[in-house]
Amino acid sequence: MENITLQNISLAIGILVILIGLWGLLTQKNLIKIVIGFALFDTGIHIVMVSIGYIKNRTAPIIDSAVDMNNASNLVVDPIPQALVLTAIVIGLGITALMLSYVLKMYQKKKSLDITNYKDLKW
Amino acid sequence: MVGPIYIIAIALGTAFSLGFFKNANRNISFSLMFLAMAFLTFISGQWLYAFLTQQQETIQIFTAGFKPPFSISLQMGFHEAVFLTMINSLGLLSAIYLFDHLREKGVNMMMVFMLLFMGLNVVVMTRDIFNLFVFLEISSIALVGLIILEKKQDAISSGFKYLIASGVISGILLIGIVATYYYSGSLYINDLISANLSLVKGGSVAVFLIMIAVILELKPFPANGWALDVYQSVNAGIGPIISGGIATASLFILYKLLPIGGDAWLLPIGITGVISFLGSNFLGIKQKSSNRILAYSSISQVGLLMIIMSLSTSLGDKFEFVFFSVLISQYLAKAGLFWIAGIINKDEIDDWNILKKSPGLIVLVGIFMFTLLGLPPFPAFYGKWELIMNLSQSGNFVWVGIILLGSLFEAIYLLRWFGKILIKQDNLEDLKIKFHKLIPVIFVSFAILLFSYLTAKWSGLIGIKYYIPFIIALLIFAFDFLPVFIKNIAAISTVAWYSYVLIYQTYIPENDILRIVFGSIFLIGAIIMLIPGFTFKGKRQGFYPLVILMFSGLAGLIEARTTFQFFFAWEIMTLASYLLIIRGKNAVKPSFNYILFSMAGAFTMFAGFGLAFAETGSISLNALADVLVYANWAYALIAIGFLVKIAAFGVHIWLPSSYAEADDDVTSMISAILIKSGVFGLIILMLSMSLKNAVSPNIPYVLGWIGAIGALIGNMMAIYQEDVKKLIAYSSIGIMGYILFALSMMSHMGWLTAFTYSIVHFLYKGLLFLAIAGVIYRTQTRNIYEMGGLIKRMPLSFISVLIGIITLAGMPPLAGFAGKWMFYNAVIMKGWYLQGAIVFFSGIVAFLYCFKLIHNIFLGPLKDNHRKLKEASIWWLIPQFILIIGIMVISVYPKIVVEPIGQYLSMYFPNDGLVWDGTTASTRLGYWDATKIMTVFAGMFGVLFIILYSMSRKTQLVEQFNIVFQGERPERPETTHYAHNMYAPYNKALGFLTAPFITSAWKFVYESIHSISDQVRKFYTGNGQTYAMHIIIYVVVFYLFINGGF
Amino acid sequence: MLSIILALFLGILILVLAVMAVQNKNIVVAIIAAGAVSLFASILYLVLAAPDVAMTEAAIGSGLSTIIFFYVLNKIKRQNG
Amino acid sequence: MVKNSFIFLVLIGLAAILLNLFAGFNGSTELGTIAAHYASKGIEEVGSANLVTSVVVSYRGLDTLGEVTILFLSAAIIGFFLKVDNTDNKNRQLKYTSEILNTASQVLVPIMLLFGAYVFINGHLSPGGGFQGGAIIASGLVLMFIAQPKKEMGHKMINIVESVSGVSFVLLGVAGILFASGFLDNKILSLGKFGTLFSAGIIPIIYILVGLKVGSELTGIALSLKENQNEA
Repeated sequence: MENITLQNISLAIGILVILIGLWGLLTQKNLIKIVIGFALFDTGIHIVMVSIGYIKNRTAPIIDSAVDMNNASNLVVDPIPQALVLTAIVIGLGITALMLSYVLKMYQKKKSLDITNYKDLKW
Repeated sequence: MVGPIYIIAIALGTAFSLGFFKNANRNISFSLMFLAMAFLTFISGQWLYAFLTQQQETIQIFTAGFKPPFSISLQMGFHEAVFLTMINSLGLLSAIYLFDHLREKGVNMMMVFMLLFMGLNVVVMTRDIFNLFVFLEISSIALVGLIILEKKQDAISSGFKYLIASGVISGILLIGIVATYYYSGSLYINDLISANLSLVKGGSVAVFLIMIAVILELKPFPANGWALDVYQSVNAGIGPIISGGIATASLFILYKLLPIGGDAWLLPIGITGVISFLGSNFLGIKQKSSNRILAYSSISQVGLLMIIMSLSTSLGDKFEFVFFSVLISQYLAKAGLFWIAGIINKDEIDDWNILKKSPGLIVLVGIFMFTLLGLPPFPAFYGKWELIMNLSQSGNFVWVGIILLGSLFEAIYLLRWFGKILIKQDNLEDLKIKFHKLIPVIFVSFAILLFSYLTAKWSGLIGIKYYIPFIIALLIFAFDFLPVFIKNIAAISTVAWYSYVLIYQTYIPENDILRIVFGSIFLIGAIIMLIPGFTFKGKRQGFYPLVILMFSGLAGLIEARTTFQFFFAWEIMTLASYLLIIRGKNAVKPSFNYILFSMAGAFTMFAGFGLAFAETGSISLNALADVLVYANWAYALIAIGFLVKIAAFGVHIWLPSSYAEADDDVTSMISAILIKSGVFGLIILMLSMSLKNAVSPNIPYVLGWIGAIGALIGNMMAIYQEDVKKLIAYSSIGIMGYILFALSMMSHMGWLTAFTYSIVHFLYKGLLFLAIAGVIYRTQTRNIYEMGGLIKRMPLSFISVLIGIITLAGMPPLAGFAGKWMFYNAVIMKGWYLQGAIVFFSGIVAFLYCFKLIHNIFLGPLKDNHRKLKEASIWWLIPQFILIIGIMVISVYPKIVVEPIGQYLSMYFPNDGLVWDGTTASTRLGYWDATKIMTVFAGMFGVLFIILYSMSRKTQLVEQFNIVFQGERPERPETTHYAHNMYAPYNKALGFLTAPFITSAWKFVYESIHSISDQVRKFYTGNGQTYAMHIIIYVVVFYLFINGGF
Repeated sequence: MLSIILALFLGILILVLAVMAVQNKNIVVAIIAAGAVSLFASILYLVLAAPDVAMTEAAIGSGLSTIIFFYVLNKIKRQNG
Repeated sequence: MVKNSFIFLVLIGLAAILLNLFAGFNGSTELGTIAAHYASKGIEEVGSANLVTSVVVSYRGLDTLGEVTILFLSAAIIGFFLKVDNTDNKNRQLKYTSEILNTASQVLVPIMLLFGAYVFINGHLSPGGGFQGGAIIASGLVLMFIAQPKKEMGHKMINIVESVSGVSFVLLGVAGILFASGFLDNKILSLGKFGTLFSAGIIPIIYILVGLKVGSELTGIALSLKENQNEA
């Protein structure tokens, strides 16, 4: 029971979402679903990141009336992973949007959403 | 100085503000972007300058007003400055190159272009690992944008593959970064290095993820399919940005983060590099698309750089030298080739012969390719040398083998490509070259030349006098517009001056007979063989620089005191001779064989030198004598290099067609002179190594057999040739067999024979080729059966050939007999009777082709279309006379040559020498007096001549065509000619000896390599998903490899 | 303890939705499921004391990116028809 | 099927690696030195109540600059990629959405825009900030496009907002070098009274710029993808 802590659970969720996302990325033939898989992969990483910064029984890293300013370092969770996640989420959106625009353009050229039809170059 | 932080400010500010200009004149926005790129280059260049000249200290730049680890900091040190200067100047040049594309595509693409370089700059400078991640993402996203600069279908799908693959990689990197943060509490790279994360279990996995992601960013073989597709599909202007910008920055990331992994990571990175280097080069062999070849080559070079990086500790203070010489030459040359590919705008390398119309570009392509191959005098040569020496010294012989093998594969595809450029083809389209695309190409070629000079200076391996030939060659190249006549005079006088300095001023005073003999063959021979050049009309562009380089390489062999200098000169000579041969009309394929064999031979020689260095720790040629433990291997490996050059049996197949297809005067040069470089090398090698007991006597024994068989097969092949140049070429193989055999006897007489043969072969082979060339020049054919009766039209040539073949056949009274006489003495003394018998038999065979030469060309009825032929030009005849004089002098008075050589050899072989008494030379087996023989022969000849001359009045002229009585005109009239297929009957008896099984064997090897390469590359399925899969498999396998389990 | 149960509950939801997003043949359902994963992840972030991340994930992960997915899907469908 | 089971195996391998990665993971109990420094000195040094904000905008401000650059890049690439000439769009019959959505959007959009602005202006005091605010604004604008396709908000406007905010961000960073101790230094302005709107140096300004920039970039991306729908 000791191992079942909040951060362990969320970490496990994160890892599983990563794997599910990769599974989708690697097995689905539909371009849009591949992008979905990638988005899930990203989300999973974000969950892992946030769980790493969590500290049991602490509050959000915002110094307000509930948090004593002088003892803040013993009261709040780690702000750094959260800051990193913020950045990562936005980057992830940028990449997802780019992927989707590629999908759109690929579809316009070949009228197919099946990735196996896009082996234009090989070897 | 302008602070490095302004790089970010300027680049971002410009990119953001370009948004204001979306509807404005695109020239304005382009100028803004260009100015910004120029400023970036200026900032980094200025720092580099400060580091180089002013002992500038490495500085840290803090952002946000806090010190690290609390805030993100950047670092500007010497290495950063080098990398940034490389990246930014590439950006500037790329901007010039892509001028029309960027202008046409508009502001968005300009922003993307700028941001790519901005990202790379920060990636290089930052000391914060997450910041590195963010800016790496910027660069890769920007690249995704540039991929679709042209919205082609294949570019779009390869862009998607790239997105998926780089998405997966950056995901892995991100997990690694966060986990590293968890285990160390910091994102500051210096903290991570000192945190010793590898000690914690999870920490080591975190480090693993970071390192593997960085390695994957380098596109290691085989998890790199997406990158190859991108390379192939993008606009050629983007290629350099990937290989010279992104890959360079990624290498720097590896360099920067390597300390986090610690020394434990050196070996895995080295192995990754080895696999990439060998694998990519291997798969490159089968490629036909120029961009894809460049992609494979880029990846292989990155692999090589990874190897170098993994050796950073053992390379010690040589590391920077090796790393940067390879990195920068690859960076410059690759950019140049990509840009030229863009100018040509043809994907298939078969279409590259469009360049035929722009010889200037061909020269540039050559410079770039030879730079990539690490041939001298280009920078990577020095780096590779140090690398191989170091690897050998640390006992990594397998790695040496792999690197050399990989380099050979690379040579195969790059040189085959180079050959394709030179293939002649009619009605080629015109090449439209936009001026702005040419600027960067020319710029990098100058940068290569400058950097070559700097590396040579930095290396300290060669002295200033090694630059002189290059300067002369460049000078001649600069004055290439002058007519042949002037350039020929210049070339002759240069060589004459040099031989005066070298032989007369240096070696004659030192009485160094070996070097006097070979120096004279090389340089005085050069003067003689250059004389026919006067017959050529026009400009003969590019010929003279190459000739100068070839002879300087030969002279360099004579002068070399270290293995490095020797190898340097060897490669220069090989490269220049390759380029001379390839100038011939149909010489592309033969010259490819030549260079391929030569390079393979050079690489084994290289490995041999490495072995020697591993044992003695010295690169002095004299130190070869101290090699004991590795003696057999080193000896054999080095010898292979020389055997290739003398076309010893087994590696001879390059020779006949190369000789045949080269220009006529080039053939004389290579056959009479160049081939002796191998003999010289063997002598040097044997003098220092064979005489010690460390080398097993079996090796010379085997060499003796190779020589004997070579003599037989060469002569056998010669008799069946219809092509007169091939005939003489095969006879060269035979003679080289004699020489090899003689040398391998390791006795006084054997060596005396070899020396004498070398001189005599030089004389008569030059004579024969010159005379025949004169004939070919007049008759316009090389087929023997199309000649005949030329004695009437070309009597002087006839005399030359007559003297030539008498000497060749070793008949008294001419000098060839001296050689033969000594030869048999040597064989009998050594007791190699069986081999001796083979060689003796092959001597008889030689009579057959000698007869064929003189009879079928000069005797018999004159061909109808040859009735008006003139004697060969005076410029062909003058050198022949000189050579005849040489033959005569040696024939009459061999003592002047043989005695000093004998004295010299007595230092090494004190026993069983010739004893001279007046003009009589004797051994314990017999004696011989050339002068007397000559007198007697001259007397007999005089008598015979008078008799024959007096009878000649009575000869009856035969009607020319009365020999044919058939009623029908034969399908191929030449087959009825008696000279056609002359020795076919012998073929029935001895045909098995001339079956082309050596050729078939090599062909089999070559084709197997190709088909394996073709099969292996099939795992690049072209499916982006599979590529992503490769990445994950790579990660898992790598993990298993490192940890031996989960 | 309550937060652990909540997290477990969210976790199951997230995983089920994730599998749905990957495996469901209907792309519309898949996109919605993926958006829902983000939405529940943002609740998880709240539990993990990360309100900033939660807001971002909700706005970007489940909001905007779902919209973008639908834009693209819509466009593809229209081209098809 | 064989292929999928192989993929499954490989993913199991990856899972094993990730398990090893967190083998000893049981959650932190203490902040690391750097995080502790942020928690205890952050207010003094940066003056923002929201520690995430002080990390994002100040301590790791360069990351944020990079991040808006990424969005900027994506927007530029997508804009270029999906660019179509709108000539035949003019004649196209625009499809009107339902009355309810239309009315709702008229109410909702201003509220969302306001809320977004609120979120980024208060980023240093409460949860939220430039990204979140920007995303909310973008969502609002996108909602507006859905409801009223006719109400075109030109790329031009977006571009200008994007550029102005981006250039100002960089200029503020440079001002840090000139007037304080480094690029993106927060202390160009005084930190003010802790906990008030006008405090924490330039954080509010930067967050406004980030909000505008992210908002315009996201809108730009959405707009590009949407406009492309009109392509025949």
